Amino acid sequence: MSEEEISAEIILDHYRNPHNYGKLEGSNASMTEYNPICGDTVHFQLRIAGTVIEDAKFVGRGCSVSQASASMLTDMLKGKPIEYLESLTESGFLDVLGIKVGPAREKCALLSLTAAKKAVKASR
Amino acid sequence: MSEEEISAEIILDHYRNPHNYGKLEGSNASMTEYNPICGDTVHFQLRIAGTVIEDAKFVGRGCSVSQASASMLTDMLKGKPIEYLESLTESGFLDVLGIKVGPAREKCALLSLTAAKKAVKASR
Amino acid sequence: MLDPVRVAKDFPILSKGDLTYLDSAATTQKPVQVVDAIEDYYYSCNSNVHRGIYRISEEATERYEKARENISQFVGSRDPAGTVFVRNTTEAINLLSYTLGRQLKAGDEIVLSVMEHHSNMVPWQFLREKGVVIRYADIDSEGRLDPEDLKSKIGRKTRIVSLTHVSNVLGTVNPVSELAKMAHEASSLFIVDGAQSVPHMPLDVKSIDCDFMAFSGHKMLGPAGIGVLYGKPELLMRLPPFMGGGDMIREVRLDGATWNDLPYKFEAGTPNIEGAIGLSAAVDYLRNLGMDNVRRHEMELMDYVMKRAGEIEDLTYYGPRDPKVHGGVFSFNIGQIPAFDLESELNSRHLKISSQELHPHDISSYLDQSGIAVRAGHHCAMPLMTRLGVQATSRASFYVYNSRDDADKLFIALENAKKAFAR
Amino acid sequence: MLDPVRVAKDFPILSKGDLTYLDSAATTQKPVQVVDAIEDYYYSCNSNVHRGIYRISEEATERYEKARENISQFVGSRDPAGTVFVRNTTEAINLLSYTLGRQLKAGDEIVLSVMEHHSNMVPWQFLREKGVVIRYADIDSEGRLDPEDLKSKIGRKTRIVSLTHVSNVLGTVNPVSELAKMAHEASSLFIVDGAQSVPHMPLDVKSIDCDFMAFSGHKMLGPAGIGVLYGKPELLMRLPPFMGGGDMIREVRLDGATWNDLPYKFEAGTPNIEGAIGLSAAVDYLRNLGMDNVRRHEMELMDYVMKRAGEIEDLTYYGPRDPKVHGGVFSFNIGQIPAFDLESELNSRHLKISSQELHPHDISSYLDQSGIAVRAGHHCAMPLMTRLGVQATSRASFYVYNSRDDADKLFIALENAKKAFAR
Ligand SMILES: Cc1ncc(COP(=O)(O)O)c(C=O)c1O
Ligand SMILES: Cc1ncc(COP(=O)(O)O)c(C=O)c1O
Repeated sequence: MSEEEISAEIILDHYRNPHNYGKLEGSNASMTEYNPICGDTVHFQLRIAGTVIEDAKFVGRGCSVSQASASMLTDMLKGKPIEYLESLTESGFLDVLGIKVGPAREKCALLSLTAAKKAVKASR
Repeated sequence: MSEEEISAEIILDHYRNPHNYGKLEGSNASMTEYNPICGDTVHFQLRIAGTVIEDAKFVGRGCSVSQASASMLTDMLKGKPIEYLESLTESGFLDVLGIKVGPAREKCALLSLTAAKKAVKASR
Repeated sequence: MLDPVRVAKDFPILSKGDLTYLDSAATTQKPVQVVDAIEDYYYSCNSNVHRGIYRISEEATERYEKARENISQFVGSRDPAGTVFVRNTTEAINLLSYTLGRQLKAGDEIVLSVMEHHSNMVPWQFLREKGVVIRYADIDSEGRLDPEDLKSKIGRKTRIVSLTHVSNVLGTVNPVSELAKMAHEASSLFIVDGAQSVPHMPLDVKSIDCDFMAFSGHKMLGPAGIGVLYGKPELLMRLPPFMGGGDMIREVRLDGATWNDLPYKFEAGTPNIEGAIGLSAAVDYLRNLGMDNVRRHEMELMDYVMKRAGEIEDLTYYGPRDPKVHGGVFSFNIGQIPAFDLESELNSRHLKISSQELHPHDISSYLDQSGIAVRAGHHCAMPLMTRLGVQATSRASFYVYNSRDDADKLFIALENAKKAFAR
Repeated sequence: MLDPVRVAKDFPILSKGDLTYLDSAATTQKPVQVVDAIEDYYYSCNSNVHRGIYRISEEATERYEKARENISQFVGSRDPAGTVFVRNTTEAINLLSYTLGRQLKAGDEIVLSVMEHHSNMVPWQFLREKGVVIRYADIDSEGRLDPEDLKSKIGRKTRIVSLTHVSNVLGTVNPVSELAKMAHEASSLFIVDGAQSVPHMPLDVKSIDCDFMAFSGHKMLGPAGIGVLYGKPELLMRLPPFMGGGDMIREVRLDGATWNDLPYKFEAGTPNIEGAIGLSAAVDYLRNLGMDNVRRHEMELMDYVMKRAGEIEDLTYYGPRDPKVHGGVFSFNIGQIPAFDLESELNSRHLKISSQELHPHDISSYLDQSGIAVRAGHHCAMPLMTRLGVQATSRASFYVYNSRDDADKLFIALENAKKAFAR
């Protein structure tokens, strides 16, 4: 399997069995992002203590890319300083996902990152 | 010389020495036509007696095609019944002129015919 | 009869064999005949039209005006003065909304339908600002325009009825002649969005008796950047101009201007000359196939597609079941992804999406891996998506170069997609 | 240095050798590089942009957006969001007159000049209907914008100053950076009609500091049907949309819509994708020649043309004598055909036209017989014709593929024309 194929498998795994799906108890930063073009939706929830993200969960609806990337992002953020999220760029996150998404689906892939960043900003 | 070249020579002759140029005494039907695109102008004058065109003259300003065709039209109409003018079609007149004019100059070639027809109509 | 395999040979992008193109409702591929006509223009008489007194400009003008006549005849209009070249269907309808709109006042009504493309919706919505009311006719359960509902929406205050001839999502073929009668009986203008009909069926603006019709070159084998607004000349004549500039004027003074004759009054600035010439070549190509054959081919193909679709579990498709009133557009979903509701989702214990649901984006991406191009999304018809209760659909659309083979490839890949994404 | 003879080899229509093309101010010829780029698009990835989730649509989108970036950089704009694709200069200015116009009220003033092309005049005249006042700056005896007169026309009520960068009749190169300062000091917007400058000289919208600039692809080796409205993004952002439809929306509901981001908000419907790609190839071609070289070549050519013109009796030409402020446009008359006055003509005893006068139509027709293409007429600048006291002029316009040889052919043919028409 090529790296690209491995990435695609990982995406599918996350899509089939999303990590950290559901309601986050004690969430103190959350945001819903919506792509009007396809209806894809991600509601991202964070529990922040001081400068650290203690926990992250999401719920959502949409294509495999939008949902799997949200699932992966929850994994990535747990226990990390807020700074880590803030410095995570769009292209950096796309690199982590490892799949090639065309311009039309980039927005889907970035839905969760946008939601997470906005959640932090709004909680300030 | 080809037929086309002969026609071109005739046009040039009429342009250099227009027939029936000037004021028509006793004119009872006249009209000015103007092409805004190039400014070409023909003022056509007729003296009509009953159903016959007794005399025709013009004055004008413009390119060789517009002025020569006016000159030729005065020759054609003198002594003819009004009917002759009325039944003279645009393509018929262009045939008489015998030169090929592109779409952009057709309007110039037809300026005098339009003026003559309108003059008759307006005199009724 | 039309042989799609032979037709496809005229399309270099298709004859390579690695592409199953099923997105012709978005834009069609171009045959060599069209591309060659454009190239020939560039290399033999490229120049600006209408005012040049030299050979190649006269030749360019002649080709441009012949293109107008040819396209005009193709839709049954005898007077080329009623054929205005625009960029696309969208511009044609905006031209109407701006010019007709100036004559409307608060309380006047415009009737559309819920199946309209955004291009036949947003330009009219602009007029709400001045108090114009937009009313929408509904569809029935098979995606057909509901005639009773439409009748109830047309009334004393209706000034414009603007409807699509063929829906780009449902495929529904609307009975435009009847609709024209309905509109005219109410003393309303009747406008047809022909973007999906002119390319696909024999059609005659005179027998439809529409007042205006809009269509796009790029959806009928022609280039992008060129489209047509057909209008009854006596109606076009009475409209104010849309854009100002070169060619559309007769005379300009510092304190005002007078307008040129039809159709030039509506063609400001240098037109897309090569676009018109390319579209004319496309019309020649289609006429050569025979529009009756084109329609019959698509009807037979849709018949087959709908049969095959019935064999796939969890596949829902939209639009009329009768291929006679269904164009070459096949919109579908696998499973029905329910609308997202945050509260209920947060409080449920498990994922609300079950195994059989497949998102249109995923379908489209998956099909792409097999070289099959279909569209996924709202197809510029968001209000229709809402009406159907879906967020998006997948859409496979067929044209003269598509065969049963292409349909087979689609359905085989769909079965595979279902397996690949199964949870 | 630019070698026009080598350049001409890239243009099949010119390399046949029977055409001396001197009408590039109307539209330019196309090099194989541009035509090939269009053909390559048709045969490798033709599809609709922006929404397709399949390979060729993604490829088409990428080429379309790369074209935008490329063209954007060519005029010195860093943010492609400020580059809106339109049909031509005319549409760009109409877009502005419709959208900016909505924010104007009775008594507001727009300042133009008497040398404007109809495209930068008629769209603004539309606004007189709502009480907007149009003021025109005059020119001096050499056809230069009169700075004092312009200053006197700009005042407290000026909202928009819209001027051509280079006159398509006089060739005058206007000092647009200074004009921008003048307009901005009066808190007015400044718009540049770049139709005759973008193709012919190095240029930077940032250093000009114009708010908007309009230009056409077909005048810079690109296809017709594609043009650009450049705008400062922060200004474009605040404008209402122009046309409604697909692509320009974010969300559509039955009762209204919200707009997409820049530049898409202004690109309704399927754009001229191949047009943008062709224009981008034209920009590559010009960049490769070097815009400094293009300008220098034209300057040298004009210097030569004006010298040769001085040798021909009865030839009058228009515009600045200094080639540094004179673009590649050479407008002239042979003799001065006086205005027609019916009364005096009827009462005179002889023809008022003397031997040396030659009508532009006759010049153009005669030159055509030698394969030389020049334009004759008002060049879409009727008010300028009135200002110059002529009904029409002949115009020879030069570009990258024209050499001194072409100029020589022109002047030899003109001498012959004078003999042929002599009375
Ligand atoms: C100065 C100027 N402005 C505007 C235009 C109009 O350009 P287009 O016909 O491409 O819209 C032209 C070209 O004729 C021009 O020379
Ligand atoms: C029914 C219908 N109307 C209008 C349009 C808009 O066409 P264009 O994008 O060419 O303006 C389309 C195509 O997308 C369509 O399918």
